[in-house]
Amino acid sequence: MRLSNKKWSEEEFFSQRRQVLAGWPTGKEVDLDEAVAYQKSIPAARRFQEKLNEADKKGVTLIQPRAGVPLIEDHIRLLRHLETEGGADLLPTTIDAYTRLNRYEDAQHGIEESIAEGKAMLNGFPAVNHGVAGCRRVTGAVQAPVQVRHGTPDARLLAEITLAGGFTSFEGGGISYNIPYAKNVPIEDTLLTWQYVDRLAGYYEEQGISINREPFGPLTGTLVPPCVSNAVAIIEALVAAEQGVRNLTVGYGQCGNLVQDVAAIHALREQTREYMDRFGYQDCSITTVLHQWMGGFPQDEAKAFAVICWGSAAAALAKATKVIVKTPHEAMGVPTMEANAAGLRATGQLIHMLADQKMVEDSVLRDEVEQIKREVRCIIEKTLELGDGDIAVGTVRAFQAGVIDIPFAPSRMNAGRIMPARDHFGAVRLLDCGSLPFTKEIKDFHRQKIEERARHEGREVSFQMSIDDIYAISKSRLVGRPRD
Amino acid sequence: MRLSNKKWSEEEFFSQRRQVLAGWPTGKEVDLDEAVAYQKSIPAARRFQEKLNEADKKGVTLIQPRAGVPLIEDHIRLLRHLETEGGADLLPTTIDAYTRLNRYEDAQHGIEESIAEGKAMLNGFPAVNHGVAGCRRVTGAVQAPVQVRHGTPDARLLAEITLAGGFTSFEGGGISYNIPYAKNVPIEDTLLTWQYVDRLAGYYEEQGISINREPFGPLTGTLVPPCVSNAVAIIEALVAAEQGVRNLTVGYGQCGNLVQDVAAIHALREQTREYMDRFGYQDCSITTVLHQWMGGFPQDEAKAFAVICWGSAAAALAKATKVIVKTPHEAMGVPTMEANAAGLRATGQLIHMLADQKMVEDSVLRDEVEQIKREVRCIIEKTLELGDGDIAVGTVRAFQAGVIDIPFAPSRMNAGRIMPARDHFGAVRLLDCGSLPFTKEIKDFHRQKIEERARHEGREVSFQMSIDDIYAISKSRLVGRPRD
Amino acid sequence: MGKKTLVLGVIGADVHAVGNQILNYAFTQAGFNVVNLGVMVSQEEYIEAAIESAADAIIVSSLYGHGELDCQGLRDKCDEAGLKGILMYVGGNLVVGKKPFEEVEKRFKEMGFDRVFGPGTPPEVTIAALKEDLGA
Amino acid sequence: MGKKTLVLGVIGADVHAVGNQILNYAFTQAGFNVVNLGVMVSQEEYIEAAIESAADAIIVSSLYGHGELDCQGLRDKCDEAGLKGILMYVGGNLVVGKKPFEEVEKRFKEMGFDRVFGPGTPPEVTIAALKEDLGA
Ligand code: B12
Ligand code: B12
Repeated sequence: MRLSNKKWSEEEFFSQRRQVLAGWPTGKEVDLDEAVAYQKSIPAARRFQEKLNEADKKGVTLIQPRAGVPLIEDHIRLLRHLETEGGADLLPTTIDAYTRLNRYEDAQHGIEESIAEGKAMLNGFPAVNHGVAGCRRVTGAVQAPVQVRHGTPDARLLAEITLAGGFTSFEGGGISYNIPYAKNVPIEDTLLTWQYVDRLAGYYEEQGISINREPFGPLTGTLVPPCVSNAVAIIEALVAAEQGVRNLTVGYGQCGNLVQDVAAIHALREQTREYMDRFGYQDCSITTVLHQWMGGFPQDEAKAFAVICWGSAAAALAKATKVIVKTPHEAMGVPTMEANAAGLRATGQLIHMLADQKMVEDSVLRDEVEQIKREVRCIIEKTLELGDGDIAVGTVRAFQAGVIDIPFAPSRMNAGRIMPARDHFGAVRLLDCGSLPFTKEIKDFHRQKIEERARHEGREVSFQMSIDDIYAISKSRLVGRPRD
Repeated sequence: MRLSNKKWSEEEFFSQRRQVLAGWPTGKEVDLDEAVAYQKSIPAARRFQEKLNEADKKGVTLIQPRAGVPLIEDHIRLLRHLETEGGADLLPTTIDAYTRLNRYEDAQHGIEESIAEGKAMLNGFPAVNHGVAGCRRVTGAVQAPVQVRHGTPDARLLAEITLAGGFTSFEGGGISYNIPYAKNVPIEDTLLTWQYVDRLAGYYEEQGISINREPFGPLTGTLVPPCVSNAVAIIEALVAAEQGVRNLTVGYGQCGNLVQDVAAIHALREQTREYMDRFGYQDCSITTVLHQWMGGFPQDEAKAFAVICWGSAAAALAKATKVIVKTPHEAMGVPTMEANAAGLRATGQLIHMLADQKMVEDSVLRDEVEQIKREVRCIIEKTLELGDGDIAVGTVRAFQAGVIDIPFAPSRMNAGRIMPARDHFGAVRLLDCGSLPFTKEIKDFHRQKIEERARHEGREVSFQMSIDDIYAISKSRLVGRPRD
Repeated sequence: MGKKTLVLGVIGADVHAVGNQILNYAFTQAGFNVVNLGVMVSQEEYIEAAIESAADAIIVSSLYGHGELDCQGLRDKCDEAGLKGILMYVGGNLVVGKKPFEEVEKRFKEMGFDRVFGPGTPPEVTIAALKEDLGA
Repeated sequence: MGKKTLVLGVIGADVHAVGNQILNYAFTQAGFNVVNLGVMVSQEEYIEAAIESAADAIIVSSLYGHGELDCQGLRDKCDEAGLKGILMYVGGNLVVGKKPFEEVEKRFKEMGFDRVFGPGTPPEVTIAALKEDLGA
């Protein structure tokens, strides 16, 4: 199939479907008509999008953890704990790393080892192996709606099984679940497989069933400039909408500078809306998610709480529709359910305490919003140009050209030419703009910001700054100063 | 002796001194000349004011815990732990509640019971009973400078012993350590005994020894409007300066609304300077302290961390010179040293992460600063008027008249006519202005703010709002909404 | 049956006034006749007030950590003063530090309190207990 | 004595690239010759690269929690491939969850690693260990 940003016909979709379902024995369990009927039976209170809509209307921020363990009963116990002891508004099911790579044999081995050793030997829930019935046991066992969270380049079978399994939200996208999560997978391939996922979600929508879709905002989670992650989110929203997706949550990973973080969420919401309207998807609902600090965490739990709380404050003041919560175990390993619930309670406390406050829209904040939007516009317009108006085709070429470029990514499809670093106030800027299609004005802005920092630190602008910034958090800093 | 805001003569001071030192056998240990020599031997790095000056110059925020246990060795172990494991920049010695009331017999009993039972039976360090030598063991055992923190209406003997004992900072004042901490002590009495303390500190200053003095900012810690606590801090600064104090740290207890908290610190610093200059104390150094949330805490430790972190954020964004740190055990009891260090580490992480950020001085913030200053001006000018230009005499009359009025205070000397409540955005306003000498404009401002909230909540303005606000934090809220 | 009378106060050298003011308000709202002694109340003051008002219960708060020292002997003094069997509650942050509540409860029950309440007990709980114990 | 050669990579299906890029930079700065295989490296790739480059050590990272499953048998395969006794380090977030480091160390030493490093080990520490073990 040739990639283009055009809605797939039913034939194209259903002919590929047979092959997808044959990927693992549990694929046979999926009967789309029955699945639609099952989804229809899920009450509104347990549908992801309904909860988001309600929060959006009230202007409140919902809290959601990450969590997934290999065995069904353990996973149910975990989710129930996060709901009752953590006060999670929305629940996740985080998928293990083998499933993410379609290595279902390895996942099966992990399930068996987990049973044999009596402890988790996989870092998530292998939903494909557990099949539709297994998924329904999970989604039916809790009060809150449940989302699939993963990092899967080819998530077609996972989507089939989990949506039939009663999940009402599905994270990921052709860029955001490729470049940070894979090494050798062509962008073209993942854009195609994610068109399938979106077409599937769109099919459910056509049957009157809301399926929330969420591009993965934080990408590599490490010094990602807002313009890069916002551009990717908007592109993924556009290609998803074309396939019939109607409910999108666009995301952003906290950078740590409050003004920049609030500005990024404002810019993301406004600009996604602008582009969606421009391309005719006015009927799409757009909500936002802020991810608490996605980079390396401090090991000490008290310090980790501080990082968690600062993310909560940013989310609350930005009025993001939801916030994805970290735990005090983040630096160490997959958290216990108690640690996970503690992260949620700290987050809930802060989010609710700040429910009545928001960041004032002063000129500093507004300037930052406009700066981000200008940069995003450069990237997306160039991408459209490269694709002769087709955003999907343009994306493939944009990655080749380094017009879209994600820092610290493992993927060979990524140019890896840009280098981010913090400015004197901790905002993430570009030390090297690589091949990002920026105007001279924008390039000057970044250079000046980094030079201002260098001047204060009495050193030359260099890659060492970025390294220092990566380590800064473990020294309780945001900006990696030379003496630290 | 008659109260007036005039520097005591040496005779007045030294004649009263004999009687003060006779208050408990350890008083005999104090030899002022020897004490001055001892203080001179303390290196700059271990002097409170030096550390504050340095922080002020760099624009950073220092962190300081509260801590005190009955026995010397335990107390030293505690302080060392807070220094090494908590990263405290400044150390405290919190005095027990019997000593605060000059009940040294009871304190002695508490020391003995603590030894007998093998656990702390006093809620702080009984410094008077431990005497000068005991205090020197403490202050000499740690790297950071140590401050006396208490709540003692008559702290003359405590000051004599602890300053001779090598402490380089002393908290309290004639208002702030009376109204929140006593029931029946006339304001006139405490203003006089605190003139003694300030005269003593001033005496050390005259010998070239910096002694930091800190009025207790948060008062009752519960819905105290910034204008009330700022006015009290400024008055105490003025009377202290008159007695020769040269190094003052004025304080404020976090209310929870970020704009109001930052504004309160800005207003406090600016306006203290203004009044000090007006009355001829241009040579006084003024620094600021923000106290993390001083009201009732949530019991859950994860939630307590969130409250602690929000206070840290406010302190950092306000660029307070130091922040007083709470612990995850706050709601339960005097914290273990581990819990105390955890509070410090969380605070340090956030303070240092935000070191490079500050709150933008936009019009909303500026309006709030001006509002607080206007209110404070009404209170202080009226107080001066009542005292015929003498701020000390005026203060006594101001309390009688309810011109200064502290909410929820135990003291019978306090009018108790004002009633605070939060506005729709969580800022503390006045539901009832009592007899505060406000202009019609200011009274209208408060009424409008409270009515705006009532309208949103669909209820009448009433005392129930204040009650709901007091309980709000334990329901993870700042504003006590009716349905919560 | 008429209104029940409660003597309320914070014992010892304790000045924590906020909870006391709230309890006063809540008990009054709940239909009790409250004699509020405020903060820094001595054992003798409780007893005098209870005799004078013919109180049905004495409600002792202690927040500041010296509760153990301050409450010793109160039951005996009540007995001596002719208040034998008067209902006595104690609540707050009763001991120094964070301790398992069971231990604290045991200790204060041994001292003669009928009910012991942990930190942050909401007024509703106390009111329900009072209504049960006093049949009000 | 010439530059020592290290083969570096993140094992298994693990894509955590940041630490790997930083180790690459730090080891190179410290004077080592680094063959960086990046992320998602199979046991076979380590061995091939080590043979080809006549490496002095293999540095395995595992962050994502499947380290136990991914590292099983690597020492045997090295032995079979003629890399008997090659220095082998492993580090990162080696197991699923927060576990006492001693247990983790024991388990990976049994699998044949010469040194095992816990989460967030700074490059200086690894470099010092390498210099000691390789006499570089
Ligand atoms: C950023 C991040 C991501 C990014 C990675 C982007 C990318 N492609 O690089 C994204 C979001 C994509 C991601 C995905 C996943 N992640 Co992740 N991620 C992190 C995080 C937050 C930081 C990692 C990082 O970059 N640190 C900064 C660098 C500089 O440090 P470092 O990686 O630790 O490496 C240093 C040291 O460890 C040491 N070191 C490393 N290797 C070696 C080897 C030797 C021999 C020595 C001596 C030293 C050494 O030196 C390095 C340089 O200083 C960590 C948690 C943390 N550390 O705070 C979790 C974490 C590693 N991830 C985790 C997991 C489970 C996943 C996922 C499975 C999904 C999920 N639950 O989110 C997927 C995995 C996908 C896959 N197939 O691998 C877990 C692993 C759990 C465990 N071991 O129990 C962690 C610990 C989070 C957690 N607590 O749950 N993740
Ligand atoms: C505000 C406060 C202060 C203010 C008090 C102002 C005032 N005059 O009221 C100030 C700053 C002056 C202060 C001073 C001190 N405090 Co103080 N203070 C607090 C704090 C933060 C909140 C108290 C409060 O107002 N809560 C809100 C009200 C509504 O709740 P409450 O008081 O708990 O009362 C409710 C319930 O407990 C219950 N209740 C109360 N009594 C009873 C009785 C019965 C029978 C029942 C059923 C229920 C019940 O009903 C009330 C209404 O809902 C608490 C910690 C906390 N709780 O978070 C510490 C705390 C009580 N203070 C403490 C201490 C040690 C002190 C000091 C000695 C010094 C210090 N270390 O700071 C001095 C004591 C001076 C003295 N002589 O008493 C400790 C006590 C330690 C312990 N027990 O182990 C605490 C727990 C803090 C801590 N963790 O260290 N404090």
